[in-house]
Amino acid sequence: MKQRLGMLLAAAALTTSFAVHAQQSAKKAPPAAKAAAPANKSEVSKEFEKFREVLEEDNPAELYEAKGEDIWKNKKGPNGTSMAQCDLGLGAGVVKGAYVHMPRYFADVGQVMDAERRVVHCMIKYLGYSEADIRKQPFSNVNKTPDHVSVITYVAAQSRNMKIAAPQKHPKEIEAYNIGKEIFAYRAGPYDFSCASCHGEDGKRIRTQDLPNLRKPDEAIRAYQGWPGYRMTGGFMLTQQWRMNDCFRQQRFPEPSYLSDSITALLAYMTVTANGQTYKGPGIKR
Amino acid sequence: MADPMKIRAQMKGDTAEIRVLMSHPMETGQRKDNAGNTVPAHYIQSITVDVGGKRVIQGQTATSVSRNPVFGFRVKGAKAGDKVVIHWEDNKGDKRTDEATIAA
Amino acid sequence: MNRKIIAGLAATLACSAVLADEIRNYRAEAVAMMKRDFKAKGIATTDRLHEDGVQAICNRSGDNPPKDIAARLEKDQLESVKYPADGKLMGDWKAGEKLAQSGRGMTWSDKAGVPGGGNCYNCHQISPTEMSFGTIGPSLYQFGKTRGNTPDMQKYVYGKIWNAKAYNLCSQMPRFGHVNALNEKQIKDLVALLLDPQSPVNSK
Amino acid sequence: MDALRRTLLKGAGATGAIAAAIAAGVLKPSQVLAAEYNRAAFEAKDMAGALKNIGAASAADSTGIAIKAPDIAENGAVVPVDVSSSIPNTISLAVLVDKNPLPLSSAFDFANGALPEMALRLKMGQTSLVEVVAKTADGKYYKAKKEVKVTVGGCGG
Repeated sequence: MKQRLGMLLAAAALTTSFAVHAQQSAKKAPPAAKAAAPANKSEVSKEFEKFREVLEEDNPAELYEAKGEDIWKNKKGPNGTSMAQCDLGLGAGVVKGAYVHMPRYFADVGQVMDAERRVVHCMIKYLGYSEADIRKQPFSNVNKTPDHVSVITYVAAQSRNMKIAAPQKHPKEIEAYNIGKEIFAYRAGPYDFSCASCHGEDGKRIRTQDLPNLRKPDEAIRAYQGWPGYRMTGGFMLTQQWRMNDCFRQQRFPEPSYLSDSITALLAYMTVTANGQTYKGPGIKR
Repeated sequence: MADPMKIRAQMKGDTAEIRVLMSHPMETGQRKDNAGNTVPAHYIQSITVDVGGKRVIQGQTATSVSRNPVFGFRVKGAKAGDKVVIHWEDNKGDKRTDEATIAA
Repeated sequence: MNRKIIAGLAATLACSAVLADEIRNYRAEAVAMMKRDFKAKGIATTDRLHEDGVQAICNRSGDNPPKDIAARLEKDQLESVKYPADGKLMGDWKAGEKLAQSGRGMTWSDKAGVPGGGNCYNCHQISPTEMSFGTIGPSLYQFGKTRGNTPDMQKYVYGKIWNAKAYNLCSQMPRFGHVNALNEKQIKDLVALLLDPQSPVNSK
Repeated sequence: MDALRRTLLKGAGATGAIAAAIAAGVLKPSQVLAAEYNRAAFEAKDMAGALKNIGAASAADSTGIAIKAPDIAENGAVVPVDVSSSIPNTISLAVLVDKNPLPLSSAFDFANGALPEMALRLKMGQTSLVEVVAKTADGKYYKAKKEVKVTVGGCGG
């Protein structure tokens, strides 16, 4: 069978022009299939929607935002130094609006960085945080919310109600977007999942959780502004890097390194897709 | 030491709307940590709200209140500029007091 | 085997892409980047980043493979389904319901050797009593009631759970039996959940 | 403060002793609430015990209590609930979750212009009834309830 498969695939490669992101193939009807009564699938989501506003109005994310602001402004890091020299892309020390302009190319490091990667970079460089410590616990848990998570929450909140505008000028920014787009669609692992398995169609859910179609601007914004977000399960702040990490866990992939190029590329793809939309985060999530 | 509360207070007509976010684990005493040990109960037990120097609300709470609690109250007859002082104490004796001014 | 196929395919595609419009092969760059950035954790080893034949075809066609190729590969997949030696395809629907509820299995936080769950409610409506169901897959409520539970239907459901790609090459549904995510007994129990007349799936 | 003396929060008996202790300088006023924590009610493991210990064992059903809560909660760890009473002279509200290990979540007293209403967020381990008890100035108790379904979640959004 192995050989046959190989031949078929080779044949396929020769005879077909492989359109990337072609439409989903028509689903084959099971034998003697008659569609079961369609479920009223929006009922649960509608009930959640009614209370989203209440939850968003008083979002415990604000507690972490305040903590992050304190660390950023008041020399609360290990070295007692200031973030005044940290350039998030809009000039040294400028926080307002910086979040919605990342990922972007930073000449000082010669690479594209997403917001979280840049913030951590600055906290190591200017405040004296240890990279090893941050990598030891990159994400919050019930016992501890690392400082960088609070700072990212603050930086994100400083772009609230602003339009997303991740740049696509530098060749490396364009490269990151295009590679991110490919990672998004790449199916592998024991379950054959890609990011698109859950986030490639409109109106889908896992259990009761709505899944935005990340190929569309008005849906990509929903994912973008969810994180950093206050996670009700457990009750702590989680970031975009965490969201990507845990998606890959559930995709049954091995683990992406924290702040790696692959995650920056995915975030570039998602953010650029959401460009022009208004950021309403930080979020509050299930 | 406990982190600061976040208090919002604003007049709507003759009524002040007060919202408060508190930073607290609200441990039930039933959760187990990764090592399998029970995490001791740790929760806010009492809350008071003073507006313009008068005690308007006093309450007691327990572990059925969510982690990082959120409360909302309304106080009639308060005025813009009045001081809102909120205080909590938990079962371990930790406490925190924060204040805000009612916005017009 | 996979590596050879992929290498061949990649070479073919890379050439045609360059000739066509001088665009970069971002897919190859993406895969190389992932292989650099992703690390083994627990049972989730890095070999999972390699495509197998079916994944390779689906990845390269945007899940829309040419019909003739799809038909032949589906046949291959179907031939690899292992049906139970005892010929019994329906197990215990109650055990099936429990299995359908569990979303565990095969992640880096799952332990080796611990049986995983069916993950079914993540994507499908099944029993009417469970409101928390996903919609990535079709509703399976009343599945047996509308289709019956003839030997052919049992065989189809068993095969579909064992290897969904045997019926729709680029289906989003995992190949649970094929990758040892579910064992024979577990699949039988899931077949019963869908087809047993006593199962709540088929209640009025 | 007078209104606050006759409320749900007072455990039986202790008040006089505490007042004396404050007068004698043994207790600071700020310690009063902690000292008076209604342990019996908050540590009761069932609804009957909790209701009895806030004095509301025979509370009458009332339509004057409004409970705004989701029919289905997005997450049982954070269920937003709004409660209010239109029963005249309501001075206290208590909120209980019948299936929680310790059902009484909170009890609040209102005075000096505070309206008998509050917004809060509750933990609910499973589908439960949220029950609200109102106490009026003349010492009468009323109650109302609403069911909130708690479901299994997906991957967390």
